[in-house]
Amino acid sequence: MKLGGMWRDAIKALVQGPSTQKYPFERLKTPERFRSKLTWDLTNCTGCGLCMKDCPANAIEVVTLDRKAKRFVFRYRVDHCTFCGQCVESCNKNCLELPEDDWELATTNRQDFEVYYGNEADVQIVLDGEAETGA
Amino acid sequence: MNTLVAFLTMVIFPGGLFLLFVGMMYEWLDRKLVARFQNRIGPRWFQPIADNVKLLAKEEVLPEGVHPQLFYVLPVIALSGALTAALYVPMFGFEPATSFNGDLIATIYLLSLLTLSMGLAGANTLDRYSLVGATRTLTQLFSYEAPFLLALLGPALIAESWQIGEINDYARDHWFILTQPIGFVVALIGLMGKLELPPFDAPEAETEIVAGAMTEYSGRGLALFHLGKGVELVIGLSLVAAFYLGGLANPIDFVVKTVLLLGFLASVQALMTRLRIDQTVGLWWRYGALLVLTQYLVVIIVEGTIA
Amino acid sequence: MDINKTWQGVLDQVKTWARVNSPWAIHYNSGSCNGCDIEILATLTPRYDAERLGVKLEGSPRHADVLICTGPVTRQSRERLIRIYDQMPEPKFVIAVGACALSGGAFQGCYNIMGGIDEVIPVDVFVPGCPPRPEAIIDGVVKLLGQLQGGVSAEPVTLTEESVPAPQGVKPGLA
Amino acid sequence: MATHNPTQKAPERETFKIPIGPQHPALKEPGHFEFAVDGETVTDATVRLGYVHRGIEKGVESRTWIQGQYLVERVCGICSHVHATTYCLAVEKLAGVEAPPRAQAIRSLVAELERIHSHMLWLGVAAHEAGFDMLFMYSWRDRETVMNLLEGITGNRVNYSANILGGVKCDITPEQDAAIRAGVDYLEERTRHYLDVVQNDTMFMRRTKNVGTMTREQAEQMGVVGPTARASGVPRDIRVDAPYAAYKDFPVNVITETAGDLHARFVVRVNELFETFRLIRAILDHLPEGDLQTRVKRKIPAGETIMRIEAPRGELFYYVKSAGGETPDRVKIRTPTLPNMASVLELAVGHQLADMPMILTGIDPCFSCNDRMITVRDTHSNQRDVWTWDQLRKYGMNAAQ
Repeated sequence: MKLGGMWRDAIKALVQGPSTQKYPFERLKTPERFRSKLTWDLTNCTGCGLCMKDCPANAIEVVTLDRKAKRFVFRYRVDHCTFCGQCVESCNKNCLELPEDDWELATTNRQDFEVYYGNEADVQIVLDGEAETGA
Repeated sequence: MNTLVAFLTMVIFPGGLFLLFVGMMYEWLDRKLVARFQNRIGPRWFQPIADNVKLLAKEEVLPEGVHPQLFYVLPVIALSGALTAALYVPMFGFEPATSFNGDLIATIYLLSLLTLSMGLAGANTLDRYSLVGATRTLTQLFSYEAPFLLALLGPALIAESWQIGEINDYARDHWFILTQPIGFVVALIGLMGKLELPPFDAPEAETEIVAGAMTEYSGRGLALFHLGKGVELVIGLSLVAAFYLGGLANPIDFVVKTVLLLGFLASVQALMTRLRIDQTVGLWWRYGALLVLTQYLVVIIVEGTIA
Repeated sequence: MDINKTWQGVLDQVKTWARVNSPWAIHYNSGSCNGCDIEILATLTPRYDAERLGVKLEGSPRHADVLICTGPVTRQSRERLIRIYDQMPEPKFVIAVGACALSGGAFQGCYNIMGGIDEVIPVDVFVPGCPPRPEAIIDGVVKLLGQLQGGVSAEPVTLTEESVPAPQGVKPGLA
Repeated sequence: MATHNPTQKAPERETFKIPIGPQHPALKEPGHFEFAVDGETVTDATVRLGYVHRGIEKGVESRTWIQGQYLVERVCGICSHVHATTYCLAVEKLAGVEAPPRAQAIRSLVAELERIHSHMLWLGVAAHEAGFDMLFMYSWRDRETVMNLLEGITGNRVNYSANILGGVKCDITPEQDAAIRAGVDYLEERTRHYLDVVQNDTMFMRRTKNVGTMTREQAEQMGVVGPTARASGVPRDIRVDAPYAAYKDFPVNVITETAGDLHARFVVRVNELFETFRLIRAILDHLPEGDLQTRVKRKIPAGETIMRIEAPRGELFYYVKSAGGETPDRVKIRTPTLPNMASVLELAVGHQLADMPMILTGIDPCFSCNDRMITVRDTHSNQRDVWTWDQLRKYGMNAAQ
């Protein structure tokens, strides 16, 4: 039985200084395996859509414009993504990657969350198509 | 001219703005120290100022079912009570702004005004957390008040005066902490109870009753209560320092002694677990009051034999 | 006139400064899995210590400026969420934390889910992640504060009748 | 303040009820409790759950087997890994495959790391409820060590998704091995200190000793599980009773206490940490070599199975039924908080209001685990339904069919 059982910690903390990371002012590196915003590499994609099928949160959509010419557009919704990594596991061609250092995704505008990957021209086609169906 | 001086004492120094500022600084120091004990960086120096300015600029919601006049006036009474009390205390090591024989009693009761207002404010609302908070606040008031008063009367008895200024002068060459150590401890603990600092924060225990009597207050009212507490912290610290730590002769004296006391308070806050309200009451009545009374007896007897 | 204007400007600046430096938060879990909640709590602990930015977690909605919401909105907690939002004094801001709070995340399509927080109350900052790291939550708070720096929109947001089911037979006061 | 004999019901008069939740600083999750108080003494307690009911069991039925894993992982964020593990083990059992030994060992390893994180989290939260913020801050600071390890191994701090049907995603590299050992060494030293604080700090003892005492008989009767039961002297641990994953190769010692009060629950959980440290070292010392995954087909053969796992809070139970398709036919989850919750209401009566958050936290509640069921309550008489053991059995059998 003793009073104030943690006094040693208190004194130690006073002497050694705080153990706080000064985050917004200093940024530490994240571990190598950390999962953040998904990226897509068109080169090997066959448009199989397994990633889309296995995604538990409806975050991925592969729009096939022309399967033979490999014209795919990859639509990714950050706000839906749960960063579970199943799509990376499912992809047989290693097209998908969850890099470790892109986690500062907070935003005041929801529109920022819709990300398109693919050839610029193809993305434009998909976007235009959206506009048409939207109107 | 006299009115101008009186006005200045009330509004600028040591009454109004200056005291508010010092109160906020002491609050910051307290929070910072606790944070450092907990191995954190803690708030920046202007944190209480920003908090209070923000609260003052915020909307004040009038909850349903309260007495509106009481709701608005209680925070003002609380703060003004605390500010008035400052006039009788040797603030910052200077002579008290005004004094009369018996101002010690007046000061102590002016200080209680804050707690009373908080109790009333809690009882004024329909919210159940506030009601429990109010009950606990008042229960605690009745338990710490007597030991705290007794502890402050010890030095007064020896100094043979009821005037804070005189006791302060007397204390300068008599360190009462050596002759009345129990009184010193009880006075400090009583001060913690008065300010509802942990571990005596059962009346506003966050995990049980949200914010106690303050739950329904927002904006200005909350800011005034906060400010009042800061002011009380300074007054309480300077009272204890003046009575027990060899008096307050000059500003340096004041800063050194009160900050030392504050450091002690902060460490107690950090190291202790919150007491239940029944444990608090038990502690003060069973040990606090009795020990001080015993010391009282000893002091009177010793005084009598010497005289 | 001119003096009045300057005075008003200074006052506004002071207000904004105070607001930016003292965001008191209240946290409500409207159906999340706890992941985000423990990460929010972790931002208060020594390693992240949000108090150095002035963030303080308050228990009462009356004291808070920022409502930090986690989780998809379930049918039961929807009414509470609206009530807490209504109890907060102006100006108030909302941060939605986690994939579920943004869109329903993994729970999309479950029968008891109403969708993200912004389908019920207006949201100022969205923090994606499942759950976001404490740093990412701090990043969200910092982005909110950055937005505040530019000045607060003057008009208070009022919820319309249809979005708020009138609480019936509930006594005034908290919870 | 009037004292009140809890066994004697108050005569006809309006009781003063203190609500706790759904938004309340003591609860990080929404749950609604109502405590009828007389002065500061609690005379009756009721609970209303369901604020976090999201319909997960139904949701899993409309998802594929793969997607289902990520949904059940989010039943609870604190013990996400055990949920996913139970689900994977059950599905693997149905599919007739078994994950390779290395995968099983890594599953157990992550589960034990998660246990550390969960217990330290609980230690901090419980201390915070008692108003002991110092212990809260320090235990959470040290918890970051294990969070770092988990982030490094699996790639996320909370919902790790380390599992995949048929194995695990992540391997343990030699560097990680060293990091885990170093982290565990540090934590062991700190845990010893916390044990000392929990057992010896006078002020803290005043809040925990003889509060919320549950006798062994009561514990058995209410079917309490996990550390809460072990604190009352019931040696109940699925890792020992029905070993799963790699626990056959790495036996566990059951830690029990006999006092049954809050203090005993603190001591049991902190002592369990030492056992966990030992296990982690043992697993790292004898980590089997081999593959990480085996293939599981997208269609699972028809059948049904159950799976039990010792979550940080107690026994976690899964019932999985397949009709042979790409989606589950039925998944039933029973989480440890559910049986434990009943004990709170039982223990609350007669205690001080100030002890309520402590007693509530004592069982380490997890509402999001809990809230996949809807409590049936008669709103007219506002009375809790009381079911006899036989009725409950019959109901359970009917429901399972």
